[in-house]
Amino acid sequence: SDSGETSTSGEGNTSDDATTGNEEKVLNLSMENDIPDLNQVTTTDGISFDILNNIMEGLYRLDAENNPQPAMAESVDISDDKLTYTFHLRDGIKWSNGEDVTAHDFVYSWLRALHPDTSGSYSFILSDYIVGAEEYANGEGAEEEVAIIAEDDKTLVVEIKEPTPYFLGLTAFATYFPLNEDFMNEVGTQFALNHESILYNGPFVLTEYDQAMGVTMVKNDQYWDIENVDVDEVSMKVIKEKSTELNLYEAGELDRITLSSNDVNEFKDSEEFGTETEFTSWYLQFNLGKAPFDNENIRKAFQLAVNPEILATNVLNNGSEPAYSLLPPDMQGIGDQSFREIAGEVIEPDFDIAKEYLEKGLEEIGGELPEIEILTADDTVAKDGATFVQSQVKENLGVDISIVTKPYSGRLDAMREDDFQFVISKWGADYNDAMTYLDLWVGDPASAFRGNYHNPEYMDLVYQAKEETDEQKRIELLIEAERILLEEDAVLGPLYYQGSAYLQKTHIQNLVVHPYGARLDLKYVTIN
Amino acid sequence: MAPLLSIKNLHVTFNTYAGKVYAVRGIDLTVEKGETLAIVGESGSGKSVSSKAIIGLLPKQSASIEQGEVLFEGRDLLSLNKSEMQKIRGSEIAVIFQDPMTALNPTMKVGKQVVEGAMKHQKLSKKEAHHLAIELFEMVGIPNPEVRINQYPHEFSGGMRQRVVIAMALASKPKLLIADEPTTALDVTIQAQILDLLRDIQKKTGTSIIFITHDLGVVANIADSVAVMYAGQIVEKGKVEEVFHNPVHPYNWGLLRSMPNMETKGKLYSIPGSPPDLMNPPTGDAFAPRNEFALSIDYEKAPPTYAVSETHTAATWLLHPKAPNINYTKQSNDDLDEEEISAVNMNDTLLKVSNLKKHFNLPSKQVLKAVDGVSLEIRKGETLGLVGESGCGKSTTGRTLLGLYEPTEGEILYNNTPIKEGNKKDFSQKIQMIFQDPYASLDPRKKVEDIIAEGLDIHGLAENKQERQEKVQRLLKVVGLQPDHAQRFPHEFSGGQRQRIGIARALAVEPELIIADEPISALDVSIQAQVVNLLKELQKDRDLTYLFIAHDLSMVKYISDRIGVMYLGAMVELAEADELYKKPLHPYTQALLSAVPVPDPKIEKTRERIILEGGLPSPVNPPQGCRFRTRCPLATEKCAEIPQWREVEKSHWVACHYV
Amino acid sequence: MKKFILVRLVNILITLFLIATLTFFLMKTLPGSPFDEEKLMNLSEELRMEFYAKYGLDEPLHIQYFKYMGDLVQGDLGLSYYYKEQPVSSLIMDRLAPSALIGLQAVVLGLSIGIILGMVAAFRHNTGWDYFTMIIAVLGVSVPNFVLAAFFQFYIGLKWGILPVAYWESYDHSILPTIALAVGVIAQIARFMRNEMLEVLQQDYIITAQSKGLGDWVVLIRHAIRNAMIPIVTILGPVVVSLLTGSLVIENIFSIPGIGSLFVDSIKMNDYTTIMGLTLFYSAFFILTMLIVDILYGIIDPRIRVHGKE
Amino acid sequence: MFEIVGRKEEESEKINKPILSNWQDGWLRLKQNKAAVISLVVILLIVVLSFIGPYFSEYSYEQTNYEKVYSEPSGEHWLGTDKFGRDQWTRLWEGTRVSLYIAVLAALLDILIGITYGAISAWKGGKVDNIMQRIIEILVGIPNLIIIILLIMIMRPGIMTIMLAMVITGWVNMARLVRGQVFKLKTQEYVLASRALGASTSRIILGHMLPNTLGIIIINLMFTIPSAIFTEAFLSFIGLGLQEPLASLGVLINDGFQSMRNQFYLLAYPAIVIVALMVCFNMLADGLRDAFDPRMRK
Ligand SMILES: Nc1ncnc2c1ncn2[C@@H]1O[C@H](COP(=O)(O)OP(=O)(O)OP(=O)(O)O)[C@@H](O)[C@H]1O
Ligand SMILES: Nc1ncnc2c1ncn2[C@@H]1O[C@H](COP(=O)(O)OP(=O)(O)OP(=O)(O)O)[C@@H](O)[C@H]1O
Ligand SMILES: [Mg+2]
Ligand SMILES: [Mg+2]
Repeated sequence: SDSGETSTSGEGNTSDDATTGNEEKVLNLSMENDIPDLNQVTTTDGISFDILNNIMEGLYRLDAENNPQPAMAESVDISDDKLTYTFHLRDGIKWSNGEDVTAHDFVYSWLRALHPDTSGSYSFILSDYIVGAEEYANGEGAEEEVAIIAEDDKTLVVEIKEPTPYFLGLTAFATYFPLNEDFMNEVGTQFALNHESILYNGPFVLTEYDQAMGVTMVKNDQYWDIENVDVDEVSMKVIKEKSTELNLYEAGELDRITLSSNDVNEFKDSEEFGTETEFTSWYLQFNLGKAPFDNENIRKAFQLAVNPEILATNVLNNGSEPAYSLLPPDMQGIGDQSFREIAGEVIEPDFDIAKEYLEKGLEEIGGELPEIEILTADDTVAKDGATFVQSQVKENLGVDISIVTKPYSGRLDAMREDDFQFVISKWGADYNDAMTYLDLWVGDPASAFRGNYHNPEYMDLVYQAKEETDEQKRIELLIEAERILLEEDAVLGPLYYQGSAYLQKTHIQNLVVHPYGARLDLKYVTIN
Repeated sequence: MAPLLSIKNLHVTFNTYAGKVYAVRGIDLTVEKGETLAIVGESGSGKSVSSKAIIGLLPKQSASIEQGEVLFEGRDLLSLNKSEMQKIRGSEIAVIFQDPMTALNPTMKVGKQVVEGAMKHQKLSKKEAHHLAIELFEMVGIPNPEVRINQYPHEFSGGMRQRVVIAMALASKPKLLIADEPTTALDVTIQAQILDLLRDIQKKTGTSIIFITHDLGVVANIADSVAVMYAGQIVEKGKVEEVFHNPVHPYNWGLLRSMPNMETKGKLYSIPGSPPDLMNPPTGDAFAPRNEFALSIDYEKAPPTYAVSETHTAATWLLHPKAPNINYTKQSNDDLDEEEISAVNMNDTLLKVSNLKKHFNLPSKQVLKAVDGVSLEIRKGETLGLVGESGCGKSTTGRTLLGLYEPTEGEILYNNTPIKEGNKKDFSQKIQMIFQDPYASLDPRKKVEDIIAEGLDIHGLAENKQERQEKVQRLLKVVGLQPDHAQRFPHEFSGGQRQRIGIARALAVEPELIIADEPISALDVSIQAQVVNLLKELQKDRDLTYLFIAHDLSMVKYISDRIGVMYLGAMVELAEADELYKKPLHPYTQALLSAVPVPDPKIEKTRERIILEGGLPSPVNPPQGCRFRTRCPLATEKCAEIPQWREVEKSHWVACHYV
Repeated sequence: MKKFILVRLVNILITLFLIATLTFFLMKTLPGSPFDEEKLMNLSEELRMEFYAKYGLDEPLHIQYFKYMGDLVQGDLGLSYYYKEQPVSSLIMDRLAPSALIGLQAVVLGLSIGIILGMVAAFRHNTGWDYFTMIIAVLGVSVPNFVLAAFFQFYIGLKWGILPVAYWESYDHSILPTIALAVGVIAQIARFMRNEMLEVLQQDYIITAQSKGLGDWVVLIRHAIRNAMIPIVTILGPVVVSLLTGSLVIENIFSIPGIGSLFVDSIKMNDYTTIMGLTLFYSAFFILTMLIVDILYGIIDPRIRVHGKE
Repeated sequence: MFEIVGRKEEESEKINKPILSNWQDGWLRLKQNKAAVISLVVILLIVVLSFIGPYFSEYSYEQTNYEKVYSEPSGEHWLGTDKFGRDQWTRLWEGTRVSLYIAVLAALLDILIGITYGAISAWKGGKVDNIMQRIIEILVGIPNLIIIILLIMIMRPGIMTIMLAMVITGWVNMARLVRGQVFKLKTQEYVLASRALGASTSRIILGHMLPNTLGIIIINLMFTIPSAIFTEAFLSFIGLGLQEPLASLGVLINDGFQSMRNQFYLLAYPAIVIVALMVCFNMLADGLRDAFDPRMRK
């Protein structure tokens, strides 16, 4: 490809007819890692999602404000009990080979994503909601019992188990994308191994695909909304090193990059600079099954002894925001109000109180702290976090702790094996609702992964919320649950909401990055 | 006519960590066209250094030429720049270096090495070079040249390598050939061939030769004139007859007297004392401390050079008109204290070897039969000489006896105890070896002191440092080295000096049996005499037994009680020394004996010799039956059968069908 | 010779088998599984096992081992877990090309410059040349190559715009990474070469060669190099292997889709089949290189041909 | 003047030079090599600083100050601070000490295991050599990283783990080089001579082979040391190395590299120290090599 030439400086308008600058509009982006898997059914990683989101399309697509808007579907009828969704597909939606996209394509795809032989680890995002799906996924139920029905080519009826206010949002997620059965049979095991073995229905189609190098996509001329797609071509290159990314950006070969925190200060005042936060929360997970964190007061002492503000602004300095609660600030509450706005902050770090808690806790456990280790993964961000916590605990509590770094899977393994005292961990939202977080600590007890937490009161609140159809009541239950989890039981110590600082050429506009799920959305990008 | 080469007042010094060595201290020499000049002298007297100085190949970092001129065809070589010098080297002046083992590049085919100089100077094509190489190989008597030029040095025996080196020097028909002990590593038959060869070449091409040697027999054979060096200076020079028959310098007297001949008995004459330390060269005559006729002025002032005749000069105060007249007559060694060596108890066998075989597996899957069925007995207190052509397996026999090689077959009994893999160690102090290659056998990173003391350390023979040091000093003195040589490293010694270090090392552990692998081949005659006397004395004092490997037959004859003759891995004759010389039975022995040079130019230049045709056959593929038959003047069909090893007379063994 | 090589080849197979076995079991004891992902941690133990069962990962180790070996014997390296459904063999082949190109170029460059520098240094012992060379050599090993690579990229690529900053598109893109890789090789080779040359230049046969009137450089090239090459050949084996099989850091910095990063990633991701495939590839390559080195020894030094068997 | 006085016992019998041991001798020669002496001084200086350097500053290497993140070198923080506001001067010397420690350990391992292994392999030759070489091949064949990651499961990350990681394959190159050399030396006459004197294998290897291999050993050490330092950095990078807040030169350089664009001083100082160390090690090594090689001289 000739992506060496930088993006257009064409000041043309978006319309195709008679303009001065008729050059191709090319957008050059980067990805921080290889593309592991473009099979929408099995893939699990953000990079693949970022690509899939632009070459495929579900029933709904998130808009710039993260609200689901009709896409393949033109409209939906939701039953009063909020359990039956009837989607009406748009006219003129086509696969890139010219065939129509039908309701059967969705049925085929979703069943495939559920079937034990073909499913991936994201099958739960279907099976948790759709009636009969879980049994089918476990190999116990029959296909016919899964409540996904194509009434005709244009109508898709789905029944869900519980009222789920965010269900439409889910249909924008990659696992919910359609697949064409004929095509799938044709490519067989070759599916998604190269750009020719994928059938596209999104705004773009791939023209080049190399797992280690990246992809090139061009506008999909079969796309129903092609008039609203401005860019002609997008190249996404795999660039693993942040410094290289920056160099390429400065050389004009990339149009948008994320900055490493070391470089933020240099560009902070540039008009190309910006930050964004994701629905990803970092926190300290205490292990309630291990001394000394089986003691509530000691947990509280540690929770309050760490000042997230310093971590976010002085150490990370990359657009991350300090966290005083678990749920990220912009997560959906009711209507225009976010959850956080309704709930307020839960934790307020206070070193004096922390010390008091420590003393109380020490008394309870007999005066001596055991040796304490904090577990962390080996990436820079996590390690920095651990170093920070170590220094704060030392400074504010006078307690020496040591750091145990393990590779990512090593950390997960240690947690699963219950081999840790406390750990720097994170959770990224799958969908825009508090449940994506609060669901996690439910258990009898919850897994070691969730600190062996067990509180019937908390569980009860979450269960109630799941069945509650009244939004206001539901949110109150969830707010209480978060409060119990953090304030009362101090299972977690909030650290920060992950953010990133980026540089973006000024002629690029409307490049949307959603804070969760499939994040990158290029449909709306315009280049001036 | 101007001489081809004339050296004027040449001084060479070396900077060593130990101090400055004055290796050459003002020599004057001329070489006429077509002349052969022999340089003889004490080992370490500066012969090699002078020759290297002529072609400018002294080690750059340490050597410096302090003074002097080297005029070659009127041009001062010392003032030439590098590329001018390179034009001369190898084309006008060629050198044959002293040590053939290390003079060849181990990773280059010999043929190429031989002709590359000529290719450069004469701009030969590949094909011409190939022909030249074959021609040269034939000329120096290497059989099978087409195959041989494509082999690597390690596939050649010492003698062969020396011939390769000679061929290399002759490649571009130089005007001056400097040969630094070219025959030292060779046995007499080949030595004779090569001397003939050099003479031939000289006749044909008119090449001048500087021939460095310590073998006065060789000098007598080949030289027109002779220069005798001592301690970095030329003490006497003249026509060969003058120097041999009318010697005037006391050192030369000593040299000539030290030389044994076939009749020599008793103790050899040797010049007492040891050569001076060239780091602090004496002010007066360097030889004075060893000169029984030293004048008192000798200790104060260096003597000037006096002319004895037009061609004969010498540097000694004895030629001063005021000096007393000393009448030198060539005394025979026989006059000296005729001390019969105590008779050997013939029945006391120390070492018994039966049917010893040592085969090497070559990578080509061939088997090289280096030693192929040797049986012998060595009796306690005797000296058994072992002679034979280069490559016939002498060293291998010695090494196998010592346990350095695992014998392929055969048994070795020491004092009736078989030496086996398991008990080898018990014998290491009792049996010792003096190695053939003096340089390679000294660890370059060890000081002489540590080299000599290694055996002491291994066997715990020195109680403490003091004793260790004393013992080393004593040994150094015994072999005629200076005490402070102990602090030097092997590369700082001359060939002969290195050999003596090797001897001292072997003696250090006070062994019972010493396998001396050509221990004196690199030594000059007076030191040879010293060493041989030393070996004999030690034998007497300590009841030592020797297996004495050599190719200098007069010396072997002198030192040995019995002598074995080897040919191509097998023993062909074994007898009492006198008996063997008086009545050699095997045709090979006869040829060998006829080739021994005599240190008398008159005899040597007129003598007839049995020249053996061709070279040693390959030990990979020895001739069937009698191994000698391919070169034997008497050979008949019968010789295709293996001759029996039998005792034809009392203790005279031979393997030949025709005796 | 033929037989020698044959015997070696059999040996190689045995060694590879041992390596494969050891790696297999070691790898399986690595913490985690190929599907480790925070999301997956939500699954219950049973669900997770079921998930594993799909890949046969729930079976006893030895069964998995025999299955793997069985497939291996038929030349099947299996499918990658991380790069889902990709055959490991094609994965390796795809990634090998860039690494091999850069590696090969770096070896050639490093070897030629290293040898020349080492030679010059030895020949001009204790002169400015010598010091210059040795300073280069020391810098070459003591400055980490990622720092060097970053400097090259910043100055040559970005500031002066002489060569592309990064990525893998045209031949030009391979130049900077090649240089960055070669520096270390140059340093190492130059250092060894100098040492050996100093040793060789003291040998008698060098004087002999000089006595034939050959020019200094002829002596050096014809007589000295070959004798000095032996230790170089020894270190060359590992150097070639490590270069051809890629360098993670350089590949990352220049965004090259090479095998080095695949290796590290696959281990971190517990991508079992890829680990095995790469290990086998890597060790086969290593052992073959060693075999070539041994043969080279013999070619360079005829004496070793003799000692080889004795 | 011209009367005959005859021979005289030589005066040169007495030893006019003090007798020096090999070591003393080497030392004397080393002293004449200016570059080597300067290098030695610099190394000593760095070593001393690595011990006492931290005490010159009022900060400790782990003390954070989030108000002073990334401050440039100044009177207050001589070498500036890192992203945790930690004093770089102190960290630099702490790190140097740790790295030196690792370097020494690696060198020791190289010497102990590598030389022994290589020497035995070549000395024994034949079958033993064959097997030992196969073992090396297997060791090299198994990806290091697997072993390393396994190690953290068994042990805690730290110097011991780093050490172990190095033990496993760090010495292989040395072993191979020594093996090659010993093969060459095995057939040397002086080794035969020593055997003839009844020298034990260990004596021959220690007394003859090693001194004659010293040049190559020293040079290889010059590669082992930096590669050990960088291996440690790599291990720290992937989480196996030293744990925060401990520092090493490798860790500092890694961190400095991350911010080399804007906080170049973070990379510069540790890099200067490591380069200085390496240059000096090399010069010293060359000096040593020459000093203990009797054939070399200025
Ligand atoms: N490289 C050197 N460094 C120091 N001294 C040396 C060196 N080469 C030779 N010498 C000394 O110079 C003197 C003359 O040595 P040279 O090799 O010329 O002796 P030589 O007459 O050839 O003896 P030989 O007959 O034993 O070969 C000896 O004392 C020797 O120790
Ligand atoms: N290690 C070895 N491997 C293979 N062949 C060898 C080995 N050592 C000696 N030979 C061969 O064995 C034969 C006998 O060699 P040896 O050294 O015993 O001869 P030599 O009689 O001592 O000769 P010289 O008088 O030249 O020293 C020669 O052909 C030699 O090439
Ligand atoms: Mg000499
Ligand atoms: Mg011999």
